[in-house]
Amino acid sequence: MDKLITHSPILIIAIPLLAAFLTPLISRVNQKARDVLVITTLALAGFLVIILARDIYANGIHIYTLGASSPTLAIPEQYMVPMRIILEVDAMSIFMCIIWATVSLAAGIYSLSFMKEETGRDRFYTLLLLMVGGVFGMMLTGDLFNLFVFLEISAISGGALVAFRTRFTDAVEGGLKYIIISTVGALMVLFAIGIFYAQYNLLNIAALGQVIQYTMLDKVALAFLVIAFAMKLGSVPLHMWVPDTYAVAPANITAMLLVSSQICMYALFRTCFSLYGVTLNTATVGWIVIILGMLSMFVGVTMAVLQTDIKRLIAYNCICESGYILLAVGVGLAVLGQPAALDTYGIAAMSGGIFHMINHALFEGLLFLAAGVLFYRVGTRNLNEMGGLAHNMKFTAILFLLGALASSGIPPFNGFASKLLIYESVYQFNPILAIIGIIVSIITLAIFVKAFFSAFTGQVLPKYKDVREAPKLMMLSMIILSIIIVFFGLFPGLIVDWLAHPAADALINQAEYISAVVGG
Amino acid sequence: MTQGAPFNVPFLAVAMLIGIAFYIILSQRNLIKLVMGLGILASGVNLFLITLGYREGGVAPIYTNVPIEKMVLPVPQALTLTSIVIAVATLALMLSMVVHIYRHTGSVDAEKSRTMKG
Amino acid sequence: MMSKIVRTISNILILFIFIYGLYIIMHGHLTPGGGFQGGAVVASGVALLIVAFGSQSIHKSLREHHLSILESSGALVFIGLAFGGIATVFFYNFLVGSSIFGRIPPTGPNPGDIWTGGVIPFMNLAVGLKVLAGLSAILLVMALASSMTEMDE
Amino acid sequence: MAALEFGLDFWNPIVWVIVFLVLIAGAYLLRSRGQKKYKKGTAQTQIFLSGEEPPPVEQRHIKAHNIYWGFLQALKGYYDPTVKAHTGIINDYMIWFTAIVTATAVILFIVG
Repeated sequence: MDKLITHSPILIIAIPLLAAFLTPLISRVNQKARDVLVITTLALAGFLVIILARDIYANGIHIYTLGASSPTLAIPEQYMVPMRIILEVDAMSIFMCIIWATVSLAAGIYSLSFMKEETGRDRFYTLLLLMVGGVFGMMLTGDLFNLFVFLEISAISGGALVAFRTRFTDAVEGGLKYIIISTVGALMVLFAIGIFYAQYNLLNIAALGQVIQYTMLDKVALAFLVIAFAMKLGSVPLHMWVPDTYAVAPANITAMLLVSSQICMYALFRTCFSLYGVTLNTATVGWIVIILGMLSMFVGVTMAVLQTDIKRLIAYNCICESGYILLAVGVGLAVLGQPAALDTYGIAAMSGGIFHMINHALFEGLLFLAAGVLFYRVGTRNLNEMGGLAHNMKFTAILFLLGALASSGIPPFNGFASKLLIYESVYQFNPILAIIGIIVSIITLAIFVKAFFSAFTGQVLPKYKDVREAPKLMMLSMIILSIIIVFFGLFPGLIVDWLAHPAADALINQAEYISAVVGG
Repeated sequence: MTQGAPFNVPFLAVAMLIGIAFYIILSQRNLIKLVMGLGILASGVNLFLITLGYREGGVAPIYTNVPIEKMVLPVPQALTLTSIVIAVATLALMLSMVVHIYRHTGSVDAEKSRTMKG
Repeated sequence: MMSKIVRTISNILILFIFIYGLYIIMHGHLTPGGGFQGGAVVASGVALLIVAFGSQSIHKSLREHHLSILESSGALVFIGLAFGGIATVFFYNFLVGSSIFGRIPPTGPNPGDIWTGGVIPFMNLAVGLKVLAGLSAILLVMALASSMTEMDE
Repeated sequence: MAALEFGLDFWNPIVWVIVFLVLIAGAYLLRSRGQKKYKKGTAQTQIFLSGEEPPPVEQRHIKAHNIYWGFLQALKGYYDPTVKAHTGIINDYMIWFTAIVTATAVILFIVG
């Protein structure tokens, strides 16, 4: 068991990758076995995440050096700095892993039924598992170049998955847009990594964080990193690919892409907090993040009002919700240098934002999955053509409503708890930001009233007389997500204390992150 | 790294490549040209990385023909190689998507072939 | 399908290209090169064949799904070798000191001892397999796709 | 365990759920006191539109693009340029990216 915990960081990455290349071979033998393999792999990754999480919350940061003679030997004997690829797992990384494990398991179960009629499913599952491995890698790595590699792995597999149903023109277009913006963003990240390497001859985040100076070149690198990650997480005004991509991808892939965007948010926070830390002018960078967040909230929700494509509408709402996270963590970043302010509201804002991250992934994932059910049964994403579907799809309607209410911040669901935490703490930083946040939340409710009204309510339209309820596996994956949503809504204090607060602490505590690798 | 005119030439080339690439990406509506621009951007970044590996007086890290003290650290080479591999994969994926777009819409123009906006 | 001269020359040339690619793959731990470079050289040989003989006739003997099996097995071997070291650490070079590729390389100028490197030659081989299969599949599929559109119009 | 605390304030969903359930029970009590003596399937349960025939189902349902028409109309000055900015052309996305990177770098240089 100890051995398993020691090796679990790499196993979480390597097992999905191994399974990814096993699927094409196995699906030649038996299709059923392939499906079982995919779900087992996802469940196994989730299990490893849980045992690693227990260890990390008990014993602190966990490092794993690839190829060394011992996993914790970060710096080889004759060297002064870490040379090998190091995986560094702290409470923040494992928090992201929990999100990803949950959503990818739900999406995997969903795709068993959703992708049934597609051809070339062995390639679909290969790409899906590659994406799972790539995103896990991004969360667990402690090395900047490795971050770039895993970013590209998840981008390539994600782009291919978006365009998987090549018979739809818009799917290919969405995939192309996704892959182009990912490539440009990733190359800019690589350029910034080159700048770091030129100055410090280091690639490890912790070792770089120890020596970073915030010179002129570091500022250029910071601009590239922050904006490249902001583009990949879909923050306004770099958000325009989000609705194009999310709307056309298969619904399960959209739920996964949503989390893979959040990983870029994680990478952004990692850059700002663990890499630069207090060396940068926290007020400036904090306000840049806050402004990106405010713009995302406002433009995202107002653009969602006029959408008539259900998945585009939810995609714009995603932009809006990620704005909340940027706002909350930006407030934490802006007061990073002031311990008094950090104690009174900074940490609370950050735990609110981080709590909102998991809520965001869960309820938006649920909404996308429910919208996917509509597409699967009705054959359109256009809200103008829908109506009265709740008569035949009662459970889908209830689950969609649950996701919508959670997203709009209606008590007692989880969205309310995290948004309340954000409002309460941001209000002490700047009251106007909190008030705008509340207004945006109200408009969020309005857009979901529109979506729910036009899709589900009213008398059943004659052409949808024979529409049936969602298939069982799709229903199962949606129910998994909704149970977690309700649980988080009823016990928010538990989640904040157990998961969100340690993650916020881990981000703020740069010294601990550095000393885990460099020592001393 | 010594500050002399010849040593800055690669960096000038990097700046030119990235500049050309961004010009193409920003101005060319033809999707094939856009993908070419991305290829040039990747080459520019790769050239930047490989230039960082240069150390005056160092020898290429090939194990069979060097006295060991003079070897440069092969990290930038490894990075460049990885990034080339990734660039190959992305370019192939993008080109195949462009082929599909051309099949569907009969155009490789970013404006004419788009189906979504707003 | 190109002229007879081209086809004959490429028939001769292809052997040299393949041998050179395999040489680069197998000497990856000694000289510049390795799995990716060698695989790319071999795939360029496949590209020569596609140009000379046309994608349709190549497709008769070289199918994508065979290539995809080859590619998956290359990746599996690579990850399997990485897993082989898990008794100590993932990616640990467990063959060093053993009788297979286990010698310690000599320092200083020397002609190169191929029996060194531990798992690295095997990993090069696996990567080479994956890259040659993957790149050939990409080239083949793209050539087929473009020749099909020509036939449609 | 369930409660979130912020200084003096707190939020306890369990209390909220209990209050909500009590209110639901009250509403149900009120509803159960209502009139039960109507006949299903007759004119008593049909739509009444000044004696006219109601329109077919398709026309009765308000389409999605008509919802919030007033809101969109009132904010036309904001919506027209915003929608125009979402061109759907990948080059424009890249122009935004370049512009924002430049702006951020300039801000970081000037402010620090």
